[in-house]
Amino acid sequence: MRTFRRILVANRGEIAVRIIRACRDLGLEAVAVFSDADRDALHVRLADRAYRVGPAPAAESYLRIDTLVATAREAGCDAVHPGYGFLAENADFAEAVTAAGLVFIGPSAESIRLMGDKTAARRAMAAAGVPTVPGTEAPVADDAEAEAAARRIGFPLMIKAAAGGGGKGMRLVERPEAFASALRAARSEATSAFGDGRVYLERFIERPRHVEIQVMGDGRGGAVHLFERECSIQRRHQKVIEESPSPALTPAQREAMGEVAVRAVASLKYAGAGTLEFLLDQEGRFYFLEMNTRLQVEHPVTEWVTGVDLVRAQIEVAAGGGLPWRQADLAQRGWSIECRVYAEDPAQGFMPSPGRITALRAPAGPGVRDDSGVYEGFTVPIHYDPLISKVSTWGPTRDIAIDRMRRALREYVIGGITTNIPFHLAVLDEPEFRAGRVDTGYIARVFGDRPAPRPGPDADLAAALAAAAAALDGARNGQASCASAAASGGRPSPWRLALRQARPSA
Amino acid sequence: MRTFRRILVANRGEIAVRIIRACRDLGLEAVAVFSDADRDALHVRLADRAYRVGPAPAAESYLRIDTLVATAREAGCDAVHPGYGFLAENADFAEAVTAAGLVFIGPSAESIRLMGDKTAARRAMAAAGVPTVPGTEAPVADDAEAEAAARRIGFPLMIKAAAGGGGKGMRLVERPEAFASALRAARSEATSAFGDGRVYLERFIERPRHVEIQVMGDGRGGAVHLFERECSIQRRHQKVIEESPSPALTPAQREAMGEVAVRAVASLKYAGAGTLEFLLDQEGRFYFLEMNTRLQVEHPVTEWVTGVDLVRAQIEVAAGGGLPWRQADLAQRGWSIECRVYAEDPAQGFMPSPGRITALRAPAGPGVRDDSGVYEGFTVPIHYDPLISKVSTWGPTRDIAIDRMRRALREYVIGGITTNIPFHLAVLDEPEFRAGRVDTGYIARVFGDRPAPRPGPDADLAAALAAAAAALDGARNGQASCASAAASGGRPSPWRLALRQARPSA
Amino acid sequence: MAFVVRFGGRALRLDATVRADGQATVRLTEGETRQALAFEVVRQGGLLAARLPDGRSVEAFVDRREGRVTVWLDGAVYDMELVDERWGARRRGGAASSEGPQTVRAPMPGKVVKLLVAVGDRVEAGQGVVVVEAMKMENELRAGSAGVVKALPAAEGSAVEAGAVLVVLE
Amino acid sequence: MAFVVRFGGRALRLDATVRADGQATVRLTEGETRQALAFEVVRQGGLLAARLPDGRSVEAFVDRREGRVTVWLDGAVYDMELVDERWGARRRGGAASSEGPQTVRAPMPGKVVKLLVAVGDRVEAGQGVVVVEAMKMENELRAGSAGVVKALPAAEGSAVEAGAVLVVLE
Repeated sequence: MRTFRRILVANRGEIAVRIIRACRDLGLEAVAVFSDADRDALHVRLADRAYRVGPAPAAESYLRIDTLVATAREAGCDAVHPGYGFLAENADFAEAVTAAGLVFIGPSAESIRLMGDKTAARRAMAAAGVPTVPGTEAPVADDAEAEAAARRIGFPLMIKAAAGGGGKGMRLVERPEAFASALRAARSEATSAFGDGRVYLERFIERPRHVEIQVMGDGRGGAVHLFERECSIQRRHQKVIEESPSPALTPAQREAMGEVAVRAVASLKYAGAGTLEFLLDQEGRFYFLEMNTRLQVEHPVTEWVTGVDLVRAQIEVAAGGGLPWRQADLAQRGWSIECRVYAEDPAQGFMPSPGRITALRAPAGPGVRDDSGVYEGFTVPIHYDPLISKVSTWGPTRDIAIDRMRRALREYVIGGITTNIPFHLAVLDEPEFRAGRVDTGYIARVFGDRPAPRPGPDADLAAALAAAAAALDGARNGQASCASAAASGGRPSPWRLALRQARPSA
Repeated sequence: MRTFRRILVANRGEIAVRIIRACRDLGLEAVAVFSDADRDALHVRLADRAYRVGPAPAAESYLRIDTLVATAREAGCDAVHPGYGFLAENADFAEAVTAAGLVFIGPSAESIRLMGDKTAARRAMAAAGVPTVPGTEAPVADDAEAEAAARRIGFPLMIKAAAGGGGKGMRLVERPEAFASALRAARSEATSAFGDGRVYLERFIERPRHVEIQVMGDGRGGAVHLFERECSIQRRHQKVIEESPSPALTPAQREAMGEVAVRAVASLKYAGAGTLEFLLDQEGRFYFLEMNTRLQVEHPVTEWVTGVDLVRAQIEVAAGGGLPWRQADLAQRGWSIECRVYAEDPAQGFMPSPGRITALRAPAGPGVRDDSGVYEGFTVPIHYDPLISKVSTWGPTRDIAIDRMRRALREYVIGGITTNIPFHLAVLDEPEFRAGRVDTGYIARVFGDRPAPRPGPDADLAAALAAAAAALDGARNGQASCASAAASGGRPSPWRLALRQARPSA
Repeated sequence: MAFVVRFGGRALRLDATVRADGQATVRLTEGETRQALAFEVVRQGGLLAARLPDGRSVEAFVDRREGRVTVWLDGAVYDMELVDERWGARRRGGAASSEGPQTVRAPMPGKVVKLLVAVGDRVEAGQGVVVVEAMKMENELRAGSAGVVKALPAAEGSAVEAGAVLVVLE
Repeated sequence: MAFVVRFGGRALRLDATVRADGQATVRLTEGETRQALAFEVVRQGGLLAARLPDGRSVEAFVDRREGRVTVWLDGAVYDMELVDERWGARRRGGAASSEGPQTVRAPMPGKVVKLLVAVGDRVEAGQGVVVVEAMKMENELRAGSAGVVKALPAAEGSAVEAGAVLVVLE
């Protein structure tokens, strides 16, 4: 087993902070990288060293393999942690890091490449005994083959154009009687849209849940799983709320999914942390979707219920220490939920809302964890993902974990930018969510694509407080402009601006 | 079982915040009380309602039973949580609350009274089969009785003057041969000092550990224990660092202590949370010291390792819901440690250092909990305990919990007041502490009574940063006094003050 | 210190005074209805803490940006349009007026993923017209008012700066 | 911008310039030894973040109170006496001069728990003279310099205000 001394964190924001904390826990030095937009970012401040890697656009900084590898060498690092996103699932990056004589904290370039090719990944997983969504892998040759395939796959099923996209040439078929005409319609639509009438068939999963299994492999065929996460609360395929355990799984299903995942990972001789994403249908059958060959955003819920530090384990496995646990060492305790706090405005179709954070108070106390990448005074840059923090809570039961999340989000004050915290609170209070009856269409079905804020119970009081704030600023303004500027931290008070603008028109 | 709707939190600071959070988790309204010194305190801000109870001195506010009970009634509360300190172990307060038709969240006034009388408490505990420090309860009548008692008690033992105090008339006797002359000397010294030569004898516990057992009773004879906390890191009988489990206990000792504690608590028909404090000698024998009939400051370490919410459980038991768990439901997982962050200066004999907090960044991330009672801009009042926050961490092992505490305390920025964080970091790095070889004399022995800060490795850099800070302030000052005042948040910059004062003398 | 806010179909005239000791009085007028709220208030940084006569203790964050006032209060957000009290007209920001050519602009730097309309199409107010990818997310921009698409200056796949005109309506 | 700090038996003259882009240069002079440190610096509230040429990234909190500069840096505290560079004399605060009557005062409101000396006793600098209870803790106050106890104005058990004289030495 090697001993690392210094690790380059090839990422930014909350996940860079998370990895820096794991390095500190291990007594390792953490080296941050930053673009021009992140000169004053929290991950730079918390790191032991920090190096500029380019201008604000990610393509010129956080995605520059050459610069990152050169920086890691210049800084005297032994290893590189890619986080998630950016280059985390880029096989070329893993290769370049290894070629430079450094350890890539993640799976081999081969594993990344295999799982990055979605068709090859599904084939490899199917070969390893992992269930996939039944369907024709290739386009069907003719009507007879199509009919036969349809009978084999079962209904409801989807007909999809091989050249397709945007829903054109796509048909949902609920019953066998409707198949022939739907096939004709899909082919004709595909031909006119793409000049290519070939279609393939796939089982249609109604109201599926997204349930994923966290795995960890030692690279030599040893592997364990760390149970599941339920990530069905999504908007446009973007996870918003995650939890562990899943309210949907029976112990038998959990064991079956875990076993299947471990078998597949072991057969791939996979190294490090990874996640097998599955669709779970209403009958409890599960189908492999894809494998993420990196740390997952939502890893804190797994850490809460298993007591495991996944980033520490990644580093230990990468150092050649083998898996830190046997399967029998791992157990779930209680329940954990995570809410991703984004700088975005749900009412504007979840439009990003970057800007300067003028006030910040993070939640704390029992059972609350805040993985934030920002601080008061920081400007959320326009160039990157608008995730500013992940709040996760734990409780002995799902209800208590959710109650603690409500408490934590009510404590969370983020001023100056719009966040999705009120939207999270609306979901937490919604009866179907509370009952755990969710699927990947939940947000779109229950809240629509531009959820307006719930009418609060205190509109008059809120208006009165706004008026009092204006009066306080006005009073200061009247006394002395110097004192007033000071009171709002050196920036002209927005209230005072409003008043100044009001005067000429008065 | 009753259902509470609104709870008065008869306390301030971090413990009031802790109780408010438990209320919120339960969907109950929390009513804060505040003295004039706490008008803007965090517990007032987080509560649903808040009432003034008097001027700054505790005797005129937080200790006013009449005002607190009247406030609870006026606010429409069903129950009162006393926290720790102030009136938490005042039987009259418990009686007054009950007499007003409200529920006191704690044991009966009888239990409080019994355990408040230390001699009666020891007698009751001994009767319930709890080991106490061997000794003569009453003064010994003559030399023969003394010799017989000494043989029974064993050596080393202490001879203590019955009228004593201040070490006069006190003798440590290591061996039987030395007993007779030591007895004569002690009697003579006691006679000349107090005019009363009577002495009693007590086993002397060398380098004892402070190990305590958390218990919870249902008030009807049912009780469970929640394992131990080791609190040997003390200065002048004030706990500073606590942990659970204790590094000293074997599973058999743990079980023995837990069983003894449960038996005693059950026999007293004790209701709610309590703690039996023990001395643990170097041979692993334990002796009852006293029982605290309230929530303990250091309860978070128990919550970390057991997954239990002790404040929630207190409220549930007080509501008549019985104990939320059977003994078999309770288990320890991993290790937790707590550091009490005080506004104090260890180098000045741990002198309190109240004042305005000009910068604050709390630690966060995996395995870290911060129970704070302050915020940036808050002035720590001079009237109360200088505890400003409790940082607790969890890890699968003691070493990982300690490593996380080091990381958390390095992240913790508290500006404007002096805190004991550097002292904590020195303890965490000290080899005997790391090895778990501690006793109640540890701090005095290893660090002395005025521990000077460790010389840091970066003195030149620190000085250079101070100079840069001065230059930055000076530059702002030179440009425009208005901008400069704004930059430091409206208060005149201390650097600028220094420069202004410097000029006349230049 | 008086102004008018509009939200949820209501228009509220607010008239506030705050004494030096933090005692605030706010008169709220809504049509014929008048009420007064009195409370103790203290400002700490961006946060406003208030205690009401019934003992209720609240914290609020009050933010004013682009003609709107946003009040965060106990986990709920109250978003109000700020209106000059004398003129009853929007001071600035808010929905654009319905005369002349209208534009839909990129709110931040990004990439045009998809144009949902073609030149000559008639669109309704609130109809999605273009999808822009920014900050790793796709965002559908909508027409502020009804009109006919006159021009689409940015092609699908092109990178655009903040403020770039994507759709011109008339 | 130059001044002198003293700590751990050292006296360091510091001369700093910070350019508008945050590039700082600090010259440190200690006796015959001179060195220069260059780094990038940014101030955010009370915190100072700096990046050194070797890539090292640090955060510091710099506080100046009562003639002392305290720098918190990576969990360690550096406490320095701030000395006027021209005069080499203490500007304010610090240990009192050794002439005339000395006093030991209550640092905050509290109660006198125990007097450790009697009038006429000779005490050494640093010797404990009185125990005061404040903020729920007992604190032993020490003599700033050697002398003879002239007066003990506050009796054991009495409540005292901040700044009250507890011991007079001569």
